[in-house]
Amino acid sequence: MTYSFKLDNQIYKVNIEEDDSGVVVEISGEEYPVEYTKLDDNLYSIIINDKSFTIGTFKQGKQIQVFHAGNLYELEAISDRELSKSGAMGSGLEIISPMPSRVVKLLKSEGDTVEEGESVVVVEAMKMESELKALQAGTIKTIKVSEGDAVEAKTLLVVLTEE
Amino acid sequence: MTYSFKLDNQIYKVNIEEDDSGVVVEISGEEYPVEYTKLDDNLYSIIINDKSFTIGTFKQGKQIQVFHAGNLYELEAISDRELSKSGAMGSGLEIISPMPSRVVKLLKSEGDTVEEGESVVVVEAMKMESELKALQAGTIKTIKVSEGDAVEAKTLLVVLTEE
Amino acid sequence: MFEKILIANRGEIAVRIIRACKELGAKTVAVYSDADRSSLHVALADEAYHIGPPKPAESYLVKEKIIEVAKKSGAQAIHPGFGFLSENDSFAELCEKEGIVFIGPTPEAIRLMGDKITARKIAKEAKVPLVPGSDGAVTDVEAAMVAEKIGYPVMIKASAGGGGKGMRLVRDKEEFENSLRMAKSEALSSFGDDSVFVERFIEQPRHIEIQILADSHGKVLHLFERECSIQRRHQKVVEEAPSAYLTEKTRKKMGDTAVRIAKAVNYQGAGTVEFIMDQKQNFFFLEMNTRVQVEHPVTEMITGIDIVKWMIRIAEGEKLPFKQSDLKINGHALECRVYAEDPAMNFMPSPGILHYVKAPTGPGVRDDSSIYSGYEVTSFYDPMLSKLITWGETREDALKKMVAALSEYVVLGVRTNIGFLIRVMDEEEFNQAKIDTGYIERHPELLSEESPEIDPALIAAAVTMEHAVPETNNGNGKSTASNWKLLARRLGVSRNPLI
Amino acid sequence: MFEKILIANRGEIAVRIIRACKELGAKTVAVYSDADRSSLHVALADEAYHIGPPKPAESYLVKEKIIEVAKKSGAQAIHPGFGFLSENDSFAELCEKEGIVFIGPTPEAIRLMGDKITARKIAKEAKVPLVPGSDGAVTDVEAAMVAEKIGYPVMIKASAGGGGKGMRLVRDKEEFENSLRMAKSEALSSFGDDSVFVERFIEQPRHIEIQILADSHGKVLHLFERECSIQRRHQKVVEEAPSAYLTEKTRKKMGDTAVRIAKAVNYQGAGTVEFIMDQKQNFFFLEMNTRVQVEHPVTEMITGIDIVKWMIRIAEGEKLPFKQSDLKINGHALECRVYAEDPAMNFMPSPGILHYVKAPTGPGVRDDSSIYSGYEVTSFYDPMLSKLITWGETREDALKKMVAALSEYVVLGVRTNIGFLIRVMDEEEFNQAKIDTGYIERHPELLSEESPEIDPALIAAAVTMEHAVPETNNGNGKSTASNWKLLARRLGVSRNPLI
Repeated sequence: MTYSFKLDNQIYKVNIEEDDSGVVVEISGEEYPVEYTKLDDNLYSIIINDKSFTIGTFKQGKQIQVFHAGNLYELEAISDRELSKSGAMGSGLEIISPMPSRVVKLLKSEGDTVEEGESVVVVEAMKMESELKALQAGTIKTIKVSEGDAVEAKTLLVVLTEE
Repeated sequence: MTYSFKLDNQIYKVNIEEDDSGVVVEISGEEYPVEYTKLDDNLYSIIINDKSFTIGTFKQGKQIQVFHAGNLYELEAISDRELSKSGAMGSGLEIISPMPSRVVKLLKSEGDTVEEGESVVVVEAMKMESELKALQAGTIKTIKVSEGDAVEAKTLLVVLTEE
Repeated sequence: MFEKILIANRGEIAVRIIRACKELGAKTVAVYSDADRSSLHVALADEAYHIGPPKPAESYLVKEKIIEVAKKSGAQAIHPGFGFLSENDSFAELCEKEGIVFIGPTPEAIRLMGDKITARKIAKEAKVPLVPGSDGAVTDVEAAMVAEKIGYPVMIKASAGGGGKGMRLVRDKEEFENSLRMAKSEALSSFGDDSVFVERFIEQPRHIEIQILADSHGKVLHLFERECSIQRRHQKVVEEAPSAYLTEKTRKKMGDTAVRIAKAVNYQGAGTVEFIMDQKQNFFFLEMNTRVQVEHPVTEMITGIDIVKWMIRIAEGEKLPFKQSDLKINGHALECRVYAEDPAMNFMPSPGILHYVKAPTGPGVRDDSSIYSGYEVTSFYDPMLSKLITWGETREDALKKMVAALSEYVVLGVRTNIGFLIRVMDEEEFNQAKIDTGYIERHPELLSEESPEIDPALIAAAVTMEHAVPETNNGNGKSTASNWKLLARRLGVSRNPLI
Repeated sequence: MFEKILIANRGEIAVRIIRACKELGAKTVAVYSDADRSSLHVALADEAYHIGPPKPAESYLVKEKIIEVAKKSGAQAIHPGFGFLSENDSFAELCEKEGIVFIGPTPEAIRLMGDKITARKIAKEAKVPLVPGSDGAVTDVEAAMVAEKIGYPVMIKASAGGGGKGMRLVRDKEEFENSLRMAKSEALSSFGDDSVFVERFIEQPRHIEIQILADSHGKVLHLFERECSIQRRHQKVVEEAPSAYLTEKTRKKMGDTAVRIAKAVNYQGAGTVEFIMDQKQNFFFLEMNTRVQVEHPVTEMITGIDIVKWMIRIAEGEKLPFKQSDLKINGHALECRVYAEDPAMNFMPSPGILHYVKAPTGPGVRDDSSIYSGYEVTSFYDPMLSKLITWGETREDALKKMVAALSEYVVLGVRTNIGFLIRVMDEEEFNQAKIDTGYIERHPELLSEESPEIDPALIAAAVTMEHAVPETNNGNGKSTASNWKLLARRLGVSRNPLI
């Protein structure tokens, strides 16, 4: 099953599959062998590549809170329908600025091909830099901004075409 | 609402009523003003007559576990139907030995009237004495045992008639 | 011996006091507002009485209600905790009048130390050092002379001032006249009063305080110092004992000074003398808190003295059985205040329901809290969730234990400063105890996680989705076989990770 | 410094060791059986490896599997905890051979102390007192002479014996010949061997043990005694430090004796020398445990020494930085072992799922456990749920704190001994420290609550029924308006007690 989550205004696709040999999770092209058990209603023990994590989670509707090592992550589960609605959150072929920010660096040029999960643009907001990634593989069709540009939330930055 | 609970093979009737002035619980003729709140799924803070109790409970089907001050109480909720089925557990008008035991003392004689919750027979089992109480008010019709008798579980000890 | 004690407070300090009372064999009486029926202090006390609406002014601060409950329940004494009525001399007086013991100093001592000007005066008389300055408003000429005498840098402050208005930092002589003129003009336009005073400016000050314990028979002891230099918005966040900075000589001098000022007001009970300290170990009196303090646990951990129990025993008239030379510092203790707040948003409070809480445990870990899964943090009271305290043979041991303990904490439902605290504990300057009250401002990089480990979080989110009960099951035919398999696993065999 | 340590254990001691490793900056590797995937030690470690089925013989006791995981994970050292491989000299040897540090004494020391006869021999050579007796099988005439020499009462025991067979207590001279004949005849019929030995009978013995800490540079220290006289089925239930019974003189003598025996086997690491003590403070060597012990926390609480961390540091070659005279007893500590067992049913284990757990917290309370709400206590391992430890300035303080802490514990799902422990803490003889290994047998009244407070329990049960979701809702029209009102309250407004 594939889930899409919005976290800090970025969208992440997480694929979780289970077969006889166990569970494998794929995030942005990276595969993790995962083994998990529920300790109580809100606490999971997750072993990823022999590394042990104890992670608290709380789900209320589409909102999921995850607590790990002192940090709270507030995620929103995005349905495929919402994801494919172009514009609002950007389809897989559009890279949209998640919040008012400044374009720090363009990592790709028009015509470049990108892998799913590859970083395309670096933006800065609230003194923090974030990398915006391609949600699916493709070729850069248009780059609508330049380095140094200040952009509003939900501005279309880059358009890709499918390969 | 009235609930009947079996605890250590004795049956207790607990009546809980709520009106604008609060909650009142009645057990064996004694009334308690009660004020309660749930702290989490298994923990109640109960204030009875300004006394504060923190009590853990767990319910699975008819079984209710209650934990208070180091002691675990294992109760069974008895439905009215089961309660009125004569024989097995004793109707309100029969007093039955809950387990193999010895009759230590008869507190009433035939012809005496008893209140609901009043002790009628003292039995001893596993080195512990228990008082068997009348489940409803009435008059003692027959006493079927004498002090010192050893009785099996579920032996009919005393029969009452309704007033 | 008191048989019954009323705790006129809420939250973790009420819980702390209730536990101390139980250990002394006294019954406990809790009071609670509408917002606190589900608070832990109510659950833990032997008796509990409702005293009104959530607003403190209508419940916890209403002296008459507290006294009424004390009388109704038959409590012989009242422990006020901190905040609320703890430094209210008229409440202490009312208790006395009603024949109920107020567990704390005399109304007189509270009054004297509660007024800043009186307190400064008493300190001066007791030869306790104050920040050098003009001791009140001065003329321009006097101001110049004072500045010359105390040495630069100096602060010029508006007498009527506040909020930084009419305040000027002067680093050298040449700037003085000009700065004085600007400060006065600003003071005049802001407050309609151009009078100013001059004070030495303490660079990179440390906040160091001395814990006092005094019985009613004239014995006054100090329980060494606490350093509370890590502050945000002038509120302490991390405290420790002992201070890693003090020399043994300064420690002794500060202790003696604190005892002197406590004796000057015939102090009894627990109290704290707060000092500001410069980078040369010069210290200056700030104020005396005439109550138990939030950070008292670190002192308890290094001395083995239960401060709250001794407050009660002192109120019972008991003599302190130990003398100053019996008291020793044993190891090192740290306290982190865990708040429902967002460090990345200027420490904005984050009230809400704590959907889940898992507190750390283990040797040397003490968690003074009153939260639990399901507890609601309201905006009526301070958003402190817990005081996490660790003890170690050395500062480094206590510090590593704190990192491990903070990392074990799990809180869902509200934002907390736990991640921030972990980053402070890992930060180099803090590790070297190079700290002062400007520490947090100097380290904005600690306010948010630079490179959060998001992949485990995303995996946990995906796992949670797999286990979630389908939100609706309205017969639209969308439930897949996979959904049902997942639901079955969740309900029945979730404990076996292999299927 | 070890960068990574494997913990070859499970349950609370694995959790305890993991925390110590974290505080020393070492990464931790957990191993787990099928039954332990959901155990806390797996969740808390940095890495976790599955090692087989629930049975210890197929997982935790398989030396090769442990070594394999150590190599795979790159762990440089193994901490064995207690039980399992902790006193297995061939495992310690295997570690050595494989170039992995075994955190404990040398294989040689484990071997010498592991064999009872060798251990007695070593003790004797080191002039450590043994229970006076015949030192092996004797003829009838020798038996009589030994009995005469050591004084009555004496015990005659079958050399091949066990389980009380062929055992006779002889209180005076006149009974000796007859008892000897009966013991021999019973021994012959039970074991086919009528050889017997004679030993002094210790009346009302106390179990007192000395904690040893020795580095690899020849320094051997003792951390004073623990008293563990409260036992059921020869297993400790309540432990304390110091013993309220020892004089300072005996304390010193026992400490010196324990150091002597440890030195005799070139001991290093943490170990415990166990003694039996009579009512005149005479003590006799029982055995030496060459590992960390369940009850080590009480010693940590009164000395401030973290025994587990020091075991690791010693294995790293670090020297003990303190000397015997630096060590002081500070206050008093108690430990209660909380078991899933039914004291009223002869302490029968009570495995099952812990539907709910709420552990006590607060100053001076330490809960070394590995349980949580939802954890399953299986019958594969020891049913210990937690070690609850309290510290106080005096024994009375620690004791009252223990009562308060035990009273705060909530465990649903299995029977526990918590109520029993509270009754022990409240019992007069225990309060006066008039204890010995027969204490529990002497106090059958403590096994069950005499007059349980059932009304609050019944009220709680009724409240629970009121809040319960209707079990079935199959449209039979029986749901009443009242049911729905109750359900609505449960779902929506259960936090408001007034409606």
